[in-house]
Formats: sequence, structure tokens, C-alpha cells
Amino acid sequence: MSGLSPAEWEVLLLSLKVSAVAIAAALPLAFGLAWMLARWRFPGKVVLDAVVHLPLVLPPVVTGWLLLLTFGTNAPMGRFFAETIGLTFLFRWTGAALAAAVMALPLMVRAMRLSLEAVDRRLESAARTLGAGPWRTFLTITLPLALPGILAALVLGLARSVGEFGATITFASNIPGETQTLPLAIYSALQLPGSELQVARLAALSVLLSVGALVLSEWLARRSGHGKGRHVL
Amino acid sequence: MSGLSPAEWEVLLLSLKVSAVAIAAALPLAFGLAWMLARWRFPGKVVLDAVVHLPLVLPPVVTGWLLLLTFGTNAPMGRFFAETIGLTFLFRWTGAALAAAVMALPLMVRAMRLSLEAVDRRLESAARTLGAGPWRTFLTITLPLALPGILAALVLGLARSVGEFGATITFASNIPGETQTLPLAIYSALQLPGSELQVARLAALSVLLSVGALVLSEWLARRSGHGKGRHVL
Amino acid sequence: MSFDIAVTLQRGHVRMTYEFAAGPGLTALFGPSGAGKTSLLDAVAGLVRPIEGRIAVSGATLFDRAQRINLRPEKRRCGYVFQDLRLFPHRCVRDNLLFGWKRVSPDERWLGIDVALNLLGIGHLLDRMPATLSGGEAQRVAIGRALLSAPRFLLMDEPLASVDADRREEILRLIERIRDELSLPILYVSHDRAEVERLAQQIIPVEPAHSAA
Amino acid sequence: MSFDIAVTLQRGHVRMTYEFAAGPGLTALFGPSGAGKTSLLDAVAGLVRPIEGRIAVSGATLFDRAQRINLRPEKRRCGYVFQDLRLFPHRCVRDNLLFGWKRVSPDERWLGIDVALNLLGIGHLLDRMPATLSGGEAQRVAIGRALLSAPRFLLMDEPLASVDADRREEILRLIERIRDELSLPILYVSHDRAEVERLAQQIIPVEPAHSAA
Amino acid sequence: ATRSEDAPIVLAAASLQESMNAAADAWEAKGHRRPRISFAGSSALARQVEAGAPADLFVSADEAWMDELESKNLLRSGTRSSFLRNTLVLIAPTDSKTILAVRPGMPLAEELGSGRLAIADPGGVPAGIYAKQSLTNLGLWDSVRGKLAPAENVRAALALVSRGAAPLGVVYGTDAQADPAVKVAGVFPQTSHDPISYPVALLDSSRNPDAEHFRQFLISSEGKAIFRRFGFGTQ
Ligand SMILES: Nc1ncnc2c1ncn2[C@@H]1O[C@H](COP(=O)(O)OP(=O)(O)OP(=O)(O)O)[C@@H](O)[C@H]1O
Ligand SMILES: Nc1ncnc2c1ncn2[C@@H]1O[C@H](COP(=O)(O)OP(=O)(O)OP(=O)(O)O)[C@@H](O)[C@H]1O
Ligand SMILES: [Mg+2]
Ligand SMILES: [Mg+2]
Repeated sequence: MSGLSPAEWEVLLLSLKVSAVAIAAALPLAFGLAWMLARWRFPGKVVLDAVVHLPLVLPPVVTGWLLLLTFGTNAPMGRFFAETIGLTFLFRWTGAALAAAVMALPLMVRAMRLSLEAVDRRLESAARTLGAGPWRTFLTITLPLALPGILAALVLGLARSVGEFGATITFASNIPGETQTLPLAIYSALQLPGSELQVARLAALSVLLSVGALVLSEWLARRSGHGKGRHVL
Repeated sequence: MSGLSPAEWEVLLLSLKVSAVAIAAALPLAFGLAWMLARWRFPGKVVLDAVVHLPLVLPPVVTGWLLLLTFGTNAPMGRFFAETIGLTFLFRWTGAALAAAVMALPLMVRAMRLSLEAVDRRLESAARTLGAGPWRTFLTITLPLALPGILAALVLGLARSVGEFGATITFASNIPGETQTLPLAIYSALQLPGSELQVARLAALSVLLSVGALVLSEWLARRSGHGKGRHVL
Repeated sequence: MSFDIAVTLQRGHVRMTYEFAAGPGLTALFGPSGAGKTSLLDAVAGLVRPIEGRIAVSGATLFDRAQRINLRPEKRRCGYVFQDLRLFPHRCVRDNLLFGWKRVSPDERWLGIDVALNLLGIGHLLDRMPATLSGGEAQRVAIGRALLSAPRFLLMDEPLASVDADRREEILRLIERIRDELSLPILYVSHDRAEVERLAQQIIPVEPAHSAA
Repeated sequence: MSFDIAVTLQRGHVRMTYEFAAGPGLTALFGPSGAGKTSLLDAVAGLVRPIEGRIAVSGATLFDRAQRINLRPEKRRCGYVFQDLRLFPHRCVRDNLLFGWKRVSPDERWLGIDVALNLLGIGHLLDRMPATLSGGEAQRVAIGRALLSAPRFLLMDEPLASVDADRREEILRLIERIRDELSLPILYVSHDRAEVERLAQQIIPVEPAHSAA
Repeated sequence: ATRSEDAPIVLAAASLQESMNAAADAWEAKGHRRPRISFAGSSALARQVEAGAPADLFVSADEAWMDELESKNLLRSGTRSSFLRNTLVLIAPTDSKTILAVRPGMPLAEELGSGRLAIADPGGVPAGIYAKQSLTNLGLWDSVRGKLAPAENVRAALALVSRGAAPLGVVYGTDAQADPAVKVAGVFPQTSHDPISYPVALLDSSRNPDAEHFRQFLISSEGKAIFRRFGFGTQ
């Protein structure tokens, strides 16, 4: 495989930007949701849980449509963002990032929830007796102990956002240089007969991008490696 | 919303069958992979990890196309299955199930791996000293302790398979009564102008299906509820 | 009074009532397994909320249901050596020891790190992770962590259960010094009669709990 | 010989060597914290693989590096009371107690369930989950679980550390009966001199480990 | 009723959904088994044929994929024919006042303002390729290439206009006719793009005798009349 063409570079960099922004934005929201689902008890918890799973269940095109209806130029949410912080989504890379974030959210919430539920609460109470307030305890005990789930959420979310197609093309359109991420470029190429090589090159780029994220996360996991030590058997 | 039309019933039941078979088939494979990734050390582990994530990273259409190249009538794998157990995938509901299983796999592997890595190995060694062989120990200790991850894998996998569109239409096509699952029916409806109501009905069916799975899994989780008990704070 | 306690706790179906006022020095809780000793320490530390009553230490009210006072655990400044240790598994021994230490101002500290490491014999373990410690080593780290947080009173739940005889003697002497020189109130649980008789100014019997109707 | 042991273990950077042959009855391991007592029990149970040497119990070779013998833990039939208990958190007390019991044929069992429940005083806990037990309750369940698995020898790592005096006396008597009437070999770790002197036919001193170069 | 498993399988471009279903209904009304029709993008369907899918009839939205299959000898020789024609139109929401004579120099970019022109993806989807060809020939491409909203397929482009997300769009005449929420604001001259034709062919692997009969029905005057109802031209 020879070097990348300028067009391929453009697609790759855009994909990187969209995924990075999507995951950065989704991470705190997903963590908050995971926390609520893992730690709180409230009426309608199952409803929240179901809503979080929605983008996974619905065909991506439908999610894209719902985004269009919610964040379109004339839609209330769309107008709200445009008027308050001047942020518009339709046909913009920000829209691609929004679509990617929404699609990645359910995966991220589940992974983090799983780890949060496994944290030994007795350790948190030990930290409290040692003078750490709830927030400090969260930062020094809960968060690091839930790290495996957070890393898994990062990898899953990044992989999912790198592969996101249906919601993006429906909501943000397929505009080269603005919203044409790797999957959209691949889709365009796939429409033409005899484009297998082009498709393969772009798909390889996607894979490289995600393998990078994967290796990084494994490295982070090992570095922070909870020192389980003393494994018997 | 009034009762379902016969065509809607057909789509719903087919979706149920496809998802159920897909998850039933993917579950043991996903568990095996999660086990290898959580417990074994071997060269090329990162490669396996990356391959497992592939269907998440690649646009679904590409995954469908790769399935077409692998399980097509003339492809080696396709011929193998056809000749040994008479199982063909192209244009058959089995193909839709295969596509759904492949797309759900990465999510399932991650969730189960996360829980497997959190299992306290010292408990396994205690079971061994009490006369339980490796297999028994696995069934009585490891598996139940990893249950939260297995349930999460079930929910994620089911939701993903219920929503699977791109790989299915590319690999198994859009044949009513055979491979037209809910997302494909939604796609067909979306092609028709003014079909919002029809789309909404079908989408609601998808959601109901997944909420069912969700509630079931929460109930199972609570019933087996590890009795963490003695929560302080 | 160093400990002024009159509370009722509920755990599962069991309800436990405690009522005593202890003078200065070390107060031992003595009673059969399952009587509710750990539960009481948890309540004094603020980890279990009593359903009724009042807890005061050195004249300061930590909990009073009638007055709706319930100090948060991190405000109570107790040094709690847990029966189940609860070392932080993701942090090395050094970080465990310094966890509370870092959170108090230097002039409040009353125990030097070097002294603690020496007396507890854990200086060589600083870089180890808790999962690699032997039972006695982990217990000594747990004691060190509690003492180094510069607490105003101590809650010790069988702190010497798996410490060997020589080390136990040294730690007992350290506890006596803390009791006498710093006059820190100490609530102490042990099943060892000799230990209790040697250390305690007062012994509070804890009666087995009865199932609530 | 009930225990015939000559092994070298490696743990982290520490290397430990043990060499002794113990006659019938109860053999106590006595030594400071971190000396390697638990490590030795782990090796006898088959949970830690020695880097060198041989382990035989009652004449049966469990491990012999030269002969490439290494019996799996589940074949060794030891009753191991772990220092850290290791109750199965997802199973109630009853299931914990019966875990080993169900895996031996009835004619091999030498302790009745009712007798065990009675002596250990845990009959009222059968439906509870381990996380809700007090320290001493959990320890007694761990002892019961090991004894009920009908082992051919016992490994007990500070089994009475948090058991109260009355119950301790009863359990000590039970151990003596097991030792004398069933003549089961027992390897016993305790920091309590009196306990050791009362129970042990032999006391094996375990020297502190030295760092390997 | 007959067992549907024995009915022929027809692969048809998604944009033919209403018309092809109507043709199948008519066929069934004549006492035949209704064929089973899979609607998807032409590229996906053609790739399925290449992979050996057990289909009988292929109706493509463009000639390129049919050429591809023909070059691989996957078509029954002598059964290929281009039987439908379509037009390319400029659409706007029904309540829009825009009417444009489509000709070189028309103020398309000005009409768009800050809005975007919805079209099918010109990178590969046939309707988008035709649109690009037309706009290029009319000398308008460069003025609008930065204002495009390329959609997944032509029906998605249609929907962008009918929901008001884009003020104008380029779709097939049949699409515009199907959606009451849009109106035709202009028609692209037939000379500005390659002929828009829909080829049909029997697949070489077809073993179902009904398939050839259905194909003949489609290209018969009776069959073509059905498609004309939906706005197609026939040849
Ligand atoms: N979640 C719970 N559900 C039911 N009972 C509980 C629960 N938590 C604690 N208990 C019971 O409360 C009682 C008091 O427990 P506690 O741990 O305070 O005892 P203790 O005096 O510290 O005993 P030990 O000396 O064995 O540590 C015990 O009988 C225990 O079984
Ligand atoms: N993974 C490890 N890495 C480094 N050192 C280890 C590891 N595991 C155990 N050790 C060391 O091995 C030595 C023996 O530990 P062991 O648990 O056998 O001691 P012990 O005699 O049972 O002590 P105690 O009476 O405190 O329980 C200790 O010094 C311990 O710190
Ligand atoms: Mg206790
Ligand atoms: Mg030990």
C-alpha cells in the first residue's frame, strides 16, 4: 500500500477529529449516566436505562432522523444551541460528532456501569474515615477502581464512533471535508463497481485508527495495573 | 396505536427469531474469546483483540460485504458450511442471524471480559482445595461471579442485533418474510414518502423488544443478586 | 467523658442497643462474636446511621437524632483500624499510609512517619501492593494508616489478631503511649482477655444481639 | 511421617526454604509475620508451585519436582482454613458449608453437619450471605466449610484469630478430637503461644525469609 | 395459496419500491405467484449476485452495475434490456415560491442562500452522479459544490427537502411525483446528462421458470403501463 492521497489524508484527519470530539463529549455524560444507573435508586430507572439503549436498538438511520428532528435548524434544541452558544449541527462536522457520540453512548454507559457496580464500597468508607470528602473519595478511590470499565468504554466508544455511518449520513450528510468521515467515504466508494482497492485502503485506515486506540488502552491498563499480585494457582 | 398487521407480525417474529438465534450462537463464542483475552497470555493477543473489534470499527456495509466474500456460495467458508451441515446463509434468515451475531460479538466480548477480569482468583483456588476440578470451579464460582458481565453482554448483544441493519441488508438482502427484520422493514418504509407513522410503529416495536430484554436482565441480576449486603455509608 | 454513647442500631433483622459513658483512656468492648462490636465502631465512625440515640466523643456530639446532628465520617477525625483492614488495593503501601496523613495540617500530626514505620516494622514494604502482603504485614499497614491520619480518637477492631508476639508487644506499648501521653480516647475490640486487661481503663460488655420482632 | 516437606518457594523477590519431617498429630508453624507460613500452606495445598523439592503427607507424595509429580489441588483432599477466609460471596452460608461436603462420598465423611453447626454455633446463619456476617461468624463458617469437606489432612492458618474465648475453647476441643480420634495430620499456624503449646505435638519454627539475590 | 418459497426472487433498486410492488401485485392478480422482491441499493444487490446469491431477476438503477455483472457472465444472455427511463428534476418544498428555468447560468447558488442542495451522494449513487453531470454541463457545479448535502440515496435527499432541512434538491422525477410535500421547481434537460435508464436481466443462475415470465411481463406494454403511472418513461 502506497502513501495516502491528499483526499485520504483529509478524510482520515476529519475522522480523527470527529471521533475524538465525540468521545471527549460523551465521556462525562456517559459516566454520569453510568453512575446514576449503578448507584442511585429512583422511580423510572428502567426508563432511563431503556432510553440510554435506544441508539443501539434503533437502526442508525432512524437515530439520524430523530437527530434531524431534534437538532435541525428549525427544531427547538437546534435553535437553542444555535442561539445560546452559536453551535449548529446540521451539515457540519459538529453534527457528525454529535451522531457519533449518541451512537457510542450506550456502549460507554454499560461498560462503566459494570465497573462501578463492582467497586467495593467498603473501600470508599475507609477513605471517608481518613478525612477524604465524597468528592476526594470519588477521585482517589472510586474512579481508579473503575478504571478498567472507563478504558473499555473509551475503546468501545472510539471504535463505534470510527465506524459510525447511518446516523451520520442521515443527520450530517456526506460533505467532503466537512462531514465525510471514513465510513462515509467507504460508502461512496462501495457504490461504484471495481472500487474494491479504494475500499480496502480506507477500511485499513479505520482499522489502524482503532488498533491504535486499543493498544493505547491496553498500555494504560497495564501501567495503572491494579497490582493484583499474589495470584495463586 | 392499534393492533399489529399480519405483515408487522411477520417482521416482528422474524426479528425475534433472528436475534435470539444470533445471540444464542454468539454467546458461547463471545465467552470463549472473553476468556482467552482475560485469562490467557499469548503472542498475538492484541491482534485477536483487534480482530474481535473489527465489526465495530468497520462500517456495517463493509462487514456485510466481507461476510459476502467469506460465506458466499462460491467462497470457501460458505461452501464448507453448505457441504458439511447443509447450512447456507445468502438470502436466508440464517444469514441475517449471522450478520447480527457478528455485529454483536465485540460488545459481548468486552462486557464479559470486564467481569471475568474482576473475578477474585483466590475464590477459585478455594474451590479447588474443596475438591472441585477446574471445570466445576468454573461453573460454580467463576461463571456466577462473572454473571453481571454476562447479563450485560446479553442485553447489549440483543439490543445491537435488534438494531442491526447495514451488514444484514448487504449480506442477507432485504427479502420479506426471510431476511426482512425490523430495521430493514423500517428502511423500506423510509423509502416511501409520508410513511412516518409506519416507521414510528416499527421503531416502537424494536424498542419494546429491547425493553423486554432489559427488564428481563435486570430481574435476573436482582434475583441472583450477589447479596453484596452490609453496604456501609 | 471520652465516649458518651446511647444508640440503637439495626442490621438486617437484628437490633442492638448500647449505652455507656466511658472515662478517659482506653475503653475495651468485650463480647461474643456477632454481639455487635464492629457495628458500634461503624456507628461511631459515621459509617452506619443509628436509628436512635446519641454519640459524643470528648464532649463533641457526632450524632444526635433528636437534634438532627450527623457529622460526616470525614469530619469525625477518627482513626479506624478495620477488622477487614480495607487497604486500598490500587495503591502501594506508601500511598496507603499517606492517604490520611496528606489530609491534615502538619501541626496536627502527632506521629512521625519514620517512627511509625519503625515501630510497625513495615519500612521495607513501602513499594509493595497490598495484595502481595502477608496477613500480619497488611494488618500493620492498616494500623499505620489509621495512626498517621492524626486522628482525635481511635477505633481499633482486633488490630493485633494476626500480629506475632514480638511485634504485638511493641505495638501494645505504642498504644499505651498514645493513650497516656496524648490522652487520645480509644475504643478497642479484642477477644484476648490478657490484652484487654492490660490496656483497658474500662471494659464494656457487649451483650449478644436479639432479633427484632 | 505425617508431613514430610523439603521445598523452596519463590514469592516476589523472596525465596523461602522449608525442611522438616513431622510425626503424627498436630504440627504448629511458628514464626514472625512475613516469614512464609501461609506460603508453605499454599504449597502443601497445591496453590503455589515450589521451585524445588518434595512434599509428602501421610506417606503420599503430593509434589516432587525430580519425579515431576504435582497433584492438582482438588486431588489433595486437604481441608484448608484460609487466613483470608475466602468464603464464596455469591452463595449463602449453607451453600458455602456444603460446597466440599457434596463432593465426597458419604462413607468418607467423618463430621456430621449438625455436629459442626452446633460446635461452631453457626446454625442460625445458614440462609445469610457471607457479606452480612461478623468477623468471627465468617471465620467459623470458613472452619466449618473446610472440616465438612471430609479432608484427609488439615491446613489451618490462624483459624481462631477473631473467635471469642468461649467459642475458641469449644473449637480447640474439636480440633483435639480430630487430631486424636481421627488421627488426621494437621498443619497449624498461630501467633498465640498458649494455643500452640496446648495443641501441638511439634512446633516447627519458620525463619524470616531473606531476599534472593 | 402457493408456497412462497418457490416464488422467484427479484432484486430491485430501492427507488423502484412502489412501482415494482405495484407490478408484482398486478402479476399476482393475473393468477401467478407473487415474486419475492428485495429492495436495496443497486451496488449491494449486484455484489450479492457476484457472491452467488440464489436470485432470479435483477433490476438495477444504472447500467454500470449491470455491465459489471454482464462482464462476469452472470447474466442469461439475451435477457438484458433497458426498459425504464427517468428524468432529473429540481425540487423545493411545496410551500416554496421558487420556480427556476433550468439552464446555464441560472441563479441556483443564489436561490440556495445559506441553505444546501440535497442530492444523492455524487461519489457513487446513480442519482447523484447524474445530478453532478447535469450541473457540470450547465456550468453550475462549481458554484454549488460547496453547498451540497449529499445523502445516502435519492430518497434520503428527497426527505431532506420535504422536511425542510434543505431548500432545494435534485431527485428523479418519479421521486418528486411520489411526495406531496415537494414540488418540481425545474426539470433538467435530457441533454444535460446520460440517459437515465433502468436495465433488467435474468440471472444466469436462475432456475425458476416463473422468473423469465415475470421479466417478460415487466417489459410488456402492460407492465410498462404500470411504471408509467409512477412517472417513469418507457422504451
Ligand atoms: N446485613 C446484615 N443482615 C443481617 N445481619 C447482619 C447484617 N450485618 C450484620 N449483621 C449481624 O449483626 C450482628 C453484629 O455484627 P458485628 O459485625 O457488629 O459483630 P461483632 O461483635 O463485631 O462480631 P465479631 O466479633 O465476630 O466480629 C451479627 O450477628 C451479624 O450477623
Ligand atoms: N507477590 C509477592 N511479591 C513480593 N513478596 C511477596 C509476594 N507474596 C508474598 N510475598 C512475601 O512473602 C513473604 C511470606 O508471606 P506469607 O504470607 O507466607 O507470610 P506469613 O508467614 O504467612 O505471614 P503472616 O503471619 O503475616 O501471615 C512475606 O514477606 C510477603 O511479603
Ligand atoms: Mg467484628
Ligand atoms: Mg500468613
